[in-house]
Amino acid sequence: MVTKTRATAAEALEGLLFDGMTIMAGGFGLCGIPENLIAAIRASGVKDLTVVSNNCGVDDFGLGILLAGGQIRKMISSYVGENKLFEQLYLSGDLELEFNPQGTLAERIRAGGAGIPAFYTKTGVGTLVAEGKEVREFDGELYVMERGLTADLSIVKAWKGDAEGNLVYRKTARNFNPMMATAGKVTVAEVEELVDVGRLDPDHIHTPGIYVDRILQGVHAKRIERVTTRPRETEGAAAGEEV
Amino acid sequence: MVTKTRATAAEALEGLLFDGMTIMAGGFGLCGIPENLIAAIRASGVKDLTVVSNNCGVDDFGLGILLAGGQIRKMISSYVGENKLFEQLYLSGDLELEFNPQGTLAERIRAGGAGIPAFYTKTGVGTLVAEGKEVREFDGELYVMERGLTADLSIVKAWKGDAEGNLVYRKTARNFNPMMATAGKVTVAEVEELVDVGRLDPDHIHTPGIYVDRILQGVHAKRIERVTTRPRETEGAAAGEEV
Amino acid sequence: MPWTRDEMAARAAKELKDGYYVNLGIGIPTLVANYIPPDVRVTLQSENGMLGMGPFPYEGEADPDLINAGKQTITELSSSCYFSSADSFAMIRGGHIDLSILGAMQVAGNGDLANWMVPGKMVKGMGGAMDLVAGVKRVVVVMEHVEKSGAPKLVNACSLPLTGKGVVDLVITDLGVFDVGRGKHPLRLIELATGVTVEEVKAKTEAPFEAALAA
Amino acid sequence: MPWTRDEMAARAAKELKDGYYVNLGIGIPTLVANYIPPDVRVTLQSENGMLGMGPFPYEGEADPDLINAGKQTITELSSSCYFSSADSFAMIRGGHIDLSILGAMQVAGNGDLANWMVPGKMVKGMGGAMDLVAGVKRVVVVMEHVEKSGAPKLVNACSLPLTGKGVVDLVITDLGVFDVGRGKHPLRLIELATGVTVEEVKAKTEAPFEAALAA
Repeated sequence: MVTKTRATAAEALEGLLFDGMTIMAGGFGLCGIPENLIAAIRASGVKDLTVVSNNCGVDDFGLGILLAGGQIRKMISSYVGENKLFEQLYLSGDLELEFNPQGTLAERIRAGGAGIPAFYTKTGVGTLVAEGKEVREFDGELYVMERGLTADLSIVKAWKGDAEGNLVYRKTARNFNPMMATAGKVTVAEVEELVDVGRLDPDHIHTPGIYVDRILQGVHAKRIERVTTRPRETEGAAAGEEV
Repeated sequence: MVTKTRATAAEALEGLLFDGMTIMAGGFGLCGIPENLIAAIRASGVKDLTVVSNNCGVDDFGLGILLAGGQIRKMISSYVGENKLFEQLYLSGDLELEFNPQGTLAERIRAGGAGIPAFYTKTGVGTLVAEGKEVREFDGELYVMERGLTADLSIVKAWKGDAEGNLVYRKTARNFNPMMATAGKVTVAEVEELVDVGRLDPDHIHTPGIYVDRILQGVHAKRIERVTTRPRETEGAAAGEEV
Repeated sequence: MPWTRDEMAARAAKELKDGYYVNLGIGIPTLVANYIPPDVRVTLQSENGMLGMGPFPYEGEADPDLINAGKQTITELSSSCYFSSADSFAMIRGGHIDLSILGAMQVAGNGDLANWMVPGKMVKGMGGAMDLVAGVKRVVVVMEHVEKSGAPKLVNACSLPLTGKGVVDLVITDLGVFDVGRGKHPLRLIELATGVTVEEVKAKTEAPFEAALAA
Repeated sequence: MPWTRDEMAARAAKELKDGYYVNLGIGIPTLVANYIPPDVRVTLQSENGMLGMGPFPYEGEADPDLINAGKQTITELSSSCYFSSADSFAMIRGGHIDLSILGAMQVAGNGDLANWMVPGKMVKGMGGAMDLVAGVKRVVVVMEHVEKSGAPKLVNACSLPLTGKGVVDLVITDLGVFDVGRGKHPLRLIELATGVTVEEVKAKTEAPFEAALAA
């Protein structure tokens, strides 16, 4: 019978990687990124990748390690401000970059997974983002047409998952993972804990198992990009200073 | 301070109803319908309604009671086969009817709530559904353009909710409720149990409170349309006979 | 002898492959669940918002919050999950369901399907049928070969309003099995019910077809 | 005397109304959370997928799975809920957020906003800014009145690439408050920081404006 579980990230990616492919990677900043699968892609040496991800990690973690490996040809992102190597590669012409507004990126991915080839949004009308795209009036307002987006492979990270591929995310680590899971021709998920089928509440599953082709339990460093805290003595302060 | 909770369905609808308005009502068949709010709309006598709902209840329950009250001018639905009064009113010209494929209806409502005025889908290409609509080719396939759908009022039913308006649905009673909650200019929710804020797991909330303007705890008959069971002696049968 | 409803369902069950996600329509397609081979694991989708549909409940255990798309009470499995109608049809429209088995009023040799409306009669609505035939990877129709009146249902061109254009992959009737291939090749008769002849099928079929039976 | 960053944040907080759902940008807008009046209850949205954002965590209690859109660690409240990026921007694009307070590089009298890109410099990306200004019901900009170079930021027409066209409702600078009204009426100066004169503002503002100060 078909089995979705794999022992390692390398096994989970076996036979799926090829030069020039498009990969979607979940996460927002370093939060909720499939770090085990990214490391396995780094190790595979696959190259000329188009990577769809809201950000591109930091210099030595997350998708940044694929940049360092010279494996990424093009990024489709909304914000890449945290990465110095990115800047160098972009300015030297070694890296292509397509910016999408964050909500447009999220919706393009959702549309791709949902069989919607195109939709209209107000976001970006009258800006660089709308250049070369159809702009159309509905009920007196202008909207720009955006296309659905799919990938050869989606790699996502969840908190818990089961052998059916059912996934549950935790807090803001959900972010782009659920849509990306739907938009990959193949989707591989890594989870912090692989639980027995039946342990996840059926009302609580964020990503139905149908979207997940392979799943592995990983080991997660879960590095924090900007630890921001408030001192204990000023209890009740609504916003603090960065430490 | 703003309070969302109301003691009764009538109070929850106070000031919101007017003749000729459009109302979205959650539910699939009789499963997950806002029965308390429907009864209050019946009692209000509001008329000339356009009702967006996948089905139209049965003759004496669910939206069927608004038909019986002569309050519905037009239905936007995907299937209305369970209702004899519906058939009479339709054939006599007293009721307008717009059929949408179920998935197109669901997506139109989701789009309406998400600020998407139009999208493209393969569903209905080459059928009556596509007549009068833009048909367009993307990547060699034909798609029909469908419009987002909103309402003056959405009435939805959830299992549990809190004073913030956060909602959790149960099993297949979720159906159209989450999208409709997003697509009403005003949304009123009825729940089986109104729980203290903080009792719902933040990762488990299906409808964020931002979408719910008013909420009440109702009493629910939860009538079953087609009780279908299997006898205990034939354990292991995958499908049974209707009783 | 023509196949019974259960024999047709059993034949349709052979289209199921291990690991498939499947949506079964109302009527004979529902019976297919009874014939899933033991070495094949399929997950049933119900378009009202469920993956992993279980059998009907035991008497007295029906849950009003748990129904299938035919509005019958059902049960969940340990592997089940629930989602909204928008998410359900995103799954269907997005091509994530492997197989849909459904009934039909007419199928044409070009793969057109009509199964939702008879003009002049009260129309109940298409429900999710148009979305299913547009979105699911493989569409198998199970139907009686002819109407009660004797009129053929495998036709040159559908006279009834369409559910989808060029969407049918395979048709299973009580007389045999036809490879329709979404109309990309000529209609082919690929199996016959025991004792049924090609001539009998020809007499009851409006659409021209090639007999391409296994030797 | 011009307003301090905190005074600007406190002025911006007066735009908050009881029951509002609010998205706060990075920088001075983040400080607004410190000045929410006690009789006003607002819910903060973070576009990476959260409603009901709480304060920064105590030292040692940061959770890597819980960050805001500025990637800072935060906490949850008893009323919080989480959702995906698609659902978050459906909320924003669909007009469900009452107020967005954000920074700007330039605002024009016609309501145009530029805050994401300086050509020739490395561009970091627009993140969610274009979606926020396109979708949120009311957009309030909080910014220094002039650049460090002294160049005005309230301009006739934005020279920088736009984030949105005709999207700004109100601008709060260190010198005063301007009613922009999405460019549907002429730009109006409606408040002045204590000790600041209309003449001083005129000298530092490229866009023409009417003084419409309360008596």
